[in-house]
Amino acid sequence: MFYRESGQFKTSYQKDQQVFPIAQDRIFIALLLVVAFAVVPFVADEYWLQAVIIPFLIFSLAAVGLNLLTGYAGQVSLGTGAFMAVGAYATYKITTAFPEINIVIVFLMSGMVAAGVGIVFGLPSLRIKGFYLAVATLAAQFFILWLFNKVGWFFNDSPSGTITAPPRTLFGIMISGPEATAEVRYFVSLTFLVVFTVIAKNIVRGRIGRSWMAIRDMDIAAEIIGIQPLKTKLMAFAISSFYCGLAGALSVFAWLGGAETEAFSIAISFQVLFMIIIGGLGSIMGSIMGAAFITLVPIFLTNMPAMFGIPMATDLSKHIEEIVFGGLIVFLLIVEPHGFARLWQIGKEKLRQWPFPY
Amino acid sequence: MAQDMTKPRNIGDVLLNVENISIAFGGVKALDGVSFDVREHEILAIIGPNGAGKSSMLNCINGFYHPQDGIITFKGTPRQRMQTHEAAAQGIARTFQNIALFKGMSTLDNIMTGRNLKMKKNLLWQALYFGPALTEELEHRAKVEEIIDFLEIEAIRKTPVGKLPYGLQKRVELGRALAAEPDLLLLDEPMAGMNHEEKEDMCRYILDVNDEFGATIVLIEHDMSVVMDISDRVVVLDYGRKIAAGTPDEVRANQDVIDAYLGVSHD
Amino acid sequence: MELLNILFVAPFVDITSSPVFFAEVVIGGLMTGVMYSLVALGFVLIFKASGVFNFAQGAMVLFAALTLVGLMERGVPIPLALAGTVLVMIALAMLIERMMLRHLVNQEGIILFMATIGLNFLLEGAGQIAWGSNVKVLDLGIPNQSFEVAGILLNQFDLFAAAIAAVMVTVLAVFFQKTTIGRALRAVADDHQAALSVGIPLKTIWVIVWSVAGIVALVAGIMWGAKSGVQFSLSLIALKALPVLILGGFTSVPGAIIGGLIIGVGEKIAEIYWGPAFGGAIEGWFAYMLALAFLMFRPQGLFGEKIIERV
Amino acid sequence: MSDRVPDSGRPDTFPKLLRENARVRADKPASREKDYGIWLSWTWGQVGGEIRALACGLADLGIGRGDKVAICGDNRPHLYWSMTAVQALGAVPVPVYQDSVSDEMRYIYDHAEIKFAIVENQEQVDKLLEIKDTLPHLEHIIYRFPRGMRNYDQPFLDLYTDIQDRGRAFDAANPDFYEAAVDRATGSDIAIMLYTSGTTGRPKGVMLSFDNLIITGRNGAIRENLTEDEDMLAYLPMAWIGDNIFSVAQSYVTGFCVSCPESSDTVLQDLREIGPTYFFAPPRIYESLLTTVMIRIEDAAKFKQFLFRYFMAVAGRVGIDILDGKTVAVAERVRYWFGNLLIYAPLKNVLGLSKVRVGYTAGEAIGPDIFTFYRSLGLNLKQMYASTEASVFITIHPDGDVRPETSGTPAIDVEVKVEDDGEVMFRGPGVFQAYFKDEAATHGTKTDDGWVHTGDAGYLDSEGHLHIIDRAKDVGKLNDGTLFAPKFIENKLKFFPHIKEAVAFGNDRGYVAAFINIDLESVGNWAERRNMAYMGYTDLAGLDAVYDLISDCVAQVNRDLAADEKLHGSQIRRFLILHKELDADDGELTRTRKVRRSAIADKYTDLINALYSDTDHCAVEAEVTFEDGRTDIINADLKIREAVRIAGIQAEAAE
Amino acid sequence: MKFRSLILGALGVAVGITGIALSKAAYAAEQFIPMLVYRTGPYAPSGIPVANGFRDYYTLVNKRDGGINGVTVTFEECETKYDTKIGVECYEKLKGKGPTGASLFNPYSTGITYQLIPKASVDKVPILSMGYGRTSAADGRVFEWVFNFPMTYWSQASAFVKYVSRQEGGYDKLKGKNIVHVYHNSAYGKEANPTLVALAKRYGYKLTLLAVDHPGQEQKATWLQIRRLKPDWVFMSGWGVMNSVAIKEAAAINFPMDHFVGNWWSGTDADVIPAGQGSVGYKSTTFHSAGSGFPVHADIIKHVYGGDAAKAKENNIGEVLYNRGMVNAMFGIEAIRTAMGKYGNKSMTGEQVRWGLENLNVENARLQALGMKDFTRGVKVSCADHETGGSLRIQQWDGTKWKFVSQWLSPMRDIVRPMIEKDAAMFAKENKITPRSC
Repeated sequence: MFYRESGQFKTSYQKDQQVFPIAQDRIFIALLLVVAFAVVPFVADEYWLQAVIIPFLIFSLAAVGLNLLTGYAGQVSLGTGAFMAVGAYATYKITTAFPEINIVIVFLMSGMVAAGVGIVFGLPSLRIKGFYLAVATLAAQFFILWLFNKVGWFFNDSPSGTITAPPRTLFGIMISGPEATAEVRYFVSLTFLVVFTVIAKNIVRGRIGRSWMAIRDMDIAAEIIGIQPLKTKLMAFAISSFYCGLAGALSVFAWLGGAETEAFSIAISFQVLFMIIIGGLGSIMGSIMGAAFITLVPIFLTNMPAMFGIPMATDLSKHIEEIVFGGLIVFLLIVEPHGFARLWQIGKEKLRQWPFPY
Repeated sequence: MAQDMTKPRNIGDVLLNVENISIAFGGVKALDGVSFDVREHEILAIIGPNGAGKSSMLNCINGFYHPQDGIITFKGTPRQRMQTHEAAAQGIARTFQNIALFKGMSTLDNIMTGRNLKMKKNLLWQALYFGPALTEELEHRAKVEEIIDFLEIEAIRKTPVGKLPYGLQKRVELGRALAAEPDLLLLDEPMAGMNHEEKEDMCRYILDVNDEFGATIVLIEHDMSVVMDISDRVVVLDYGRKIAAGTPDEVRANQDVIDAYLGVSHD
Repeated sequence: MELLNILFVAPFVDITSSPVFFAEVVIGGLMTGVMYSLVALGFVLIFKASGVFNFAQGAMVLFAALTLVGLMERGVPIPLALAGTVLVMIALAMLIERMMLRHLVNQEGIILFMATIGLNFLLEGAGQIAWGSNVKVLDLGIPNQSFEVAGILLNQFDLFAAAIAAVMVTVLAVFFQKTTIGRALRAVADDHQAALSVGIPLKTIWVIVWSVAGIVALVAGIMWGAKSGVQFSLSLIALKALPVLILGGFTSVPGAIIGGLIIGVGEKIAEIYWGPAFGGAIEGWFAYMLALAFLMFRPQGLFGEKIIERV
Repeated sequence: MSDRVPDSGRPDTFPKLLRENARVRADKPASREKDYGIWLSWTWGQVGGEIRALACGLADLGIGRGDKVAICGDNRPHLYWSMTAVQALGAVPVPVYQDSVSDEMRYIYDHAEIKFAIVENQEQVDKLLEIKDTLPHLEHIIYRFPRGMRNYDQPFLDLYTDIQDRGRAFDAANPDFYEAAVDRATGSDIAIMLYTSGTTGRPKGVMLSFDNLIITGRNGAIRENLTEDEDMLAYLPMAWIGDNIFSVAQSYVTGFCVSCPESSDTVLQDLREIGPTYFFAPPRIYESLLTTVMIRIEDAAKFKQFLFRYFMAVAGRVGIDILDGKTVAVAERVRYWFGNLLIYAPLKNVLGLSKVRVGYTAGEAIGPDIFTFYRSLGLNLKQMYASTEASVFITIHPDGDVRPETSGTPAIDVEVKVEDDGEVMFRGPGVFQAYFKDEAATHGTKTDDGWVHTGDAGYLDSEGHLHIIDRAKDVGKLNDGTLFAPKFIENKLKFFPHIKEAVAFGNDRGYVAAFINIDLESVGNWAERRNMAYMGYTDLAGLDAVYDLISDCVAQVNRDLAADEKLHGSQIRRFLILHKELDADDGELTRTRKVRRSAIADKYTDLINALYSDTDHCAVEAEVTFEDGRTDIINADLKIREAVRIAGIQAEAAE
Repeated sequence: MKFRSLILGALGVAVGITGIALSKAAYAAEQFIPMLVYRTGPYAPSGIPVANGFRDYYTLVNKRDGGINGVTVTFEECETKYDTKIGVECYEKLKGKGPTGASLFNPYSTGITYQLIPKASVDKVPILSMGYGRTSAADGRVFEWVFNFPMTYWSQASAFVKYVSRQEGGYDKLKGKNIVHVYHNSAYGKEANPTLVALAKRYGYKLTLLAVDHPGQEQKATWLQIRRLKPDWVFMSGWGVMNSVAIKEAAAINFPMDHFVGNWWSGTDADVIPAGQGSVGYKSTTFHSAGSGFPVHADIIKHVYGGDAAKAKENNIGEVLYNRGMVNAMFGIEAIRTAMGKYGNKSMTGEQVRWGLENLNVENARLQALGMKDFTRGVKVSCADHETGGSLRIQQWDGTKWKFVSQWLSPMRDIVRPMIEKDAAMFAKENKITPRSC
């Protein structure tokens, strides 16, 4: 309906291969970014930023990362929580050991550490496939958390085994620690998300992304045209873990402010997996929409009775929330098993064809 | 097509030599001491009834199976074991009897994967999608577009291949193999399941590929009549053994071949 | 040197020095393994017949146990409560088929998996609304008494659980091997078309399988609930079944049993003899590592069907 | 008006205009072509170079002044360039319809004494090779696409780009040659020769000078305020005069860019991508677009259908007035604004027409419903009255005063008059020079003082708008003397989406009878919606329900005719639905898809006789060609229906 | 069935809500106290009585006393499922509610407490983590906004050792004794370890640490190890289902239950009931009484439940954790009362409540006035010491109820306090906090 594509033609492959070939989409995304950067921080209160939007951004980043691995490369992983933990603990270790290193660089270094760990736990993927691999990645999940829980070195021997984000600044602005304002942490998270979403999109639309998808769709054929399965899968594990590690680092430094291993439990691994399934496997945009659904809907449902002034016992409302949430998931899958990304695509196609049905 | 046939091909030296290849699965000999060679720029057909070992032969050539006995020499380098992706790197591409396309990807992306081996830019550049990576991507896109144009599949460029009809999928698969600019192209029953018209089209494409891309082609076909017209030489397998080899006319006249085909029902 | 000692020497010395205790460890492991198997069985049944990796199996365990205890608390005698719970589980299976599975025919495994996650939330919420979140005592009248045989301590309750599990497996084995429905179920695992030729509609098969899985969940719920009281945590025992599943194969009933026993024994031995070397609590990941190690040799699990690749 | 000499400073030939464009707007795109997935573009500067190279190459091959060069293929920039290249050498390009069968082709090649042919691809080469032996003049064939040509080793075959390479070498050796050749031509030289398809007899070669084309093109551009920023999609045959004016002359005059579609199958998609601002289409295209719109809307959700109907009603009320800048109530304007947001603009966008500033239609009458439909959407669609002999423009609808029933007012510098016998005549700068090698026909058409016979009957109304009724020679009389305008009736029938073609008979007969061709897509869809099973066209055409459907259409036409004072007596009495679609390949239509009345009358004598008897059916034997090329004889028993007729006066009273 | 509980649930809340609604009309001034609760999830059996204790005490204050010095207590529950992340969300949601924002937070989860500690000082909301949370928060110089009186985990562990020494007949008897600490493998469970290790060094007992992973349904390996070790004492820092399973397993290996002591989070009714007779003799620490025989309980039944004792029973009255919630609520209310003493009888801000907490001095007389004489001990908080010198008792389950089996035991402050100060100093350094001087 809002698409006016007539007259938008591509005179070069570069233009044809743009992420958003349609001008209206580009405008929409640009507006979205303007709103995200220039409006949201001034409109949203601390609760919204701190408890709703920042976790959404961070989970989006993790979901993008997992989608690279699961949605694009076809390797189901339930080790997301662990890789996030690696990122978080690595950041903590590096920045407490070398406080002078710029925190952003520390984040990236931690992502690399997570990538390395991802490679190690990605090795079985050469032989193990499907749900078997998914469960096998749980070995990473449990082992890594056990390690962080058990070995004092990782949490600087603090008696309770928790890590706390020390105050760090970027360009003289406090971006972590209790003094960092929600707005700043929001900016940090958002910037990371935007930058790495763009990077993810770039990767998946290039050679590497295609080899991932080839491995996903038919590994034998992929190998026969010269794609090395091990290298490709490990690359996917590495990059995916990098993203998860980054998300983990942000979740401690930009969101929670501190964490114990429980914060990266298997529940998180599952949650991120839900996000990408609901959002749409093999879609960057879908990852973000899925993250929005999984993080925002429960909060919305929790606050709903109060919004409508319906008095309800806390536990009852939580149970109803669970039922509604579960029902929504089933409903969505029945309506569109391929997630929001596909719904979005269909909706967009409808708008493009409007008023025609096809 | 008649015109194409009259032209003598510019056939060169031996490109691939298969010597005494044997492979067995669980005691059943799929291939038993098969030898033949393939020369540059020629079209060699391997024919035979079902279960004759044709696909196993291709699988051996491109490294998917490891023959228990025998040596394969490609471009003068003998080998016994190799991974399929190494074979691809040496310049062997193939299509499959049961289409093995990447169903979730578009036609364009499928063919682009065929050029993976030729793309070298590292992750960092890819992540930026800028500079050399972009240039590389666009260069290869242009090459792929030539193949798309060649195979006349412009209209389905951005369609996910899973949604395409069978005949088109076969063409896309050929395109993907071509994109690798292979020295040796293995076609596993390229015309299986096609109607007469589609078969003719496919024959034309195969001849054109041979002609315009200069690729050496080894193709498998179950139905001998189709390939006789387009092959330079034919190797006939039956129960894993080579029973005849030669020009189409020679093979057609061979009594063993006639027996094999008469004796074995086409199921 | 020290490390090598605690890893490769001390544990074995330890084992040989006290064979009776080692026997206790093994028996303890077997008992635990049986309990794991009970949970894993439910997964296997459903995966085998409908290709669904049922994330909600844990929630079903909770739901079944809650229903049983809820009925008992309201004064329903045990046999009636059991029967009632079985009926509830069958009704649940029908509901799941009608509301969910029917609409998701032919979807990919991961989509069905996700749908069962939705189901998991639904069941957790509904179960707790209906029966509350407080811990409930489930007294089966089996004394938690222990006695020694040849110096080996045995627990009555554990033995009882093992017996129940054995009965369950036998019943299921007979069910799959000897009954028409059972054969149809096996057929459906291989090929949906083939199943239709047996003459039982796919939908009926699903209802049956989910019902049976529901009953298995009930048994698992009873056994675990008797140990810890019936409470929300029951839904978390599903996690314990996952390594059993990869080890035994998603599609094998005997695999679930053997896998459970191996995991049970393996993790106990590891925890008790090697745990101290690592600082303890290694059970959690050890089970997965063990399963992973097995998988490296048999990617389809111990009893899983062989994956044949061809082009 | 050949005596009007353009300002001496202005370039008066296409090669000279090209030179100017390459200088003034060197970096502006001049040509685009969808190929390899993208719109390859060439700037005026690049085009200048390409053409120069080709011209030099052709010169090297031996093309000289006065030589005729055939150009044949789909719309491709390279083929357009070859026209200019040929003109630069003083030779005359002769575009040939690319779908001509070899027989037609042989006639033109032979008649025009074609020496060189520049063709698109293997297909065209093959066609020429087939007849090459019978064409003594044809020396050389140049092809654009090498695909499949690898094994053609005939010495007279050359690849287009090879010729260009050769030309570049030639140019380097003779750097002054090209400019000198360009300078040598003047506006009065013959620029192009177009063979008119002609509804009767053999095609005639219409010779047009540079002045004809350039002045007419410029006048048209002035009238419509065309600028260098227009976008135009060239998809109509290059051998048709319209394409030469719209895609060549006006592009050269104003400097706008011409885009060529990927293939004839993708025109609609390419149209959507390019989004032309200046657009021409014959009525049948507007018609088929409208038909698809209606069919697709039928499949839309109820709500969308409601929106569509509601806002189309709004547009019907005020759309045209808004387009014409008349005063409209604010409430209606608001409604129209919403309608534009929700329906009109998306609709135009989907059709690829959202950027169209000027849309033309001509060739035959367009249904008033169709015409007003587009105009009410805000699309500035205009009819014009055109002919090859006039270099297109005779009359055009003026902005702000568009009347569907007329053909508009005369174009700039064009005079129009109506002879006493009702024939329309014109005179202007675009009037052709002569028919090639046909003095007699030239004189029969063009008077000595420059007036040209159109062969159409019509009249000018008091405000100077031209009304065209029919071909002058086709207008006849029924036995009772009632005026009978077959085309008028046929057009009225064809305005129904279910009717694709119609042929009316009645001259010197007792009453009017008609053949009907149903529209397979539209009627097929209608039938599917009613769960009616049918196998192919013939089967569908024979269904009683379809006859009922068509019968209603005929009755409606009769109702319209009844309202006309002169024509109320020529209502259709009997009709039948033909068992096959009329086809140009069978000689029933011209290449421009006009009905060949006499050919049809000859071919279907039995059917006509049956229409004028009292039988209600008629057996027919016909050869049908199946998709795979096989042919078969089918026997059909066609039904004949009596049509509902309305008495003239009653009808008026009723309305 | 579902329907019935729906209505019951709605009714249950209606009691609280209408109370608030009415008082809103009657009183202008309100004191908002947020409640982070977990009535669902794996820890609900523990969370429900705690939440009910809080709720009933606040309601009692409103109904019986007409609020705190006339200022109505308003409260809102936020369900955390014992999940740290949801807890943080709840904190953010509730911290700004009420006319003066949240008075104080009782996170009731060590994990959540850790998250909130850094935020509290920024948001100026005090945290009262009564007997849980970060032990070193007892150092008020560094943790200005956090209070964990009457006692910390470390103090508790030292008091446990003291108890063992008393049972064994003196500290010297500890030498060579075998003590096992079975702990929940989380931040919470590990808290006692450093103290137990330090004391093992001092007294020479042999300490074995056995971790149990969340949720703790399967502890066979742990108890097999204990069976082999045959320890003299087992101390447990468990939570949720882990407790009842542990008790059951202990019974299964015939471990003497009276030598099995849980910490104060491992000694509630929900822990012992599922184990049935096997749990008789099991001990745990506590810092308040169990049972509903105190005047304050009578008041609650009277004012909150309208005399319906059965209904009160349904709402866990008298259960260990109910009583703990009540005690906790009482300390919070008294802190606000203390603050009002300085700032006037109106809605207190977080900062004012913090002052109230820091200057809280609940003496036995006050407890008696509140109907809690001998129910718990008074506290006196100071600027430097947010733990106060609280003490604990050991209670034992007799199959139907908890009974005290020891006198009040004070912790070994000499050992614990330096450890606290050391850890606090480290935290201050890491987070660039300059400790206050007190």
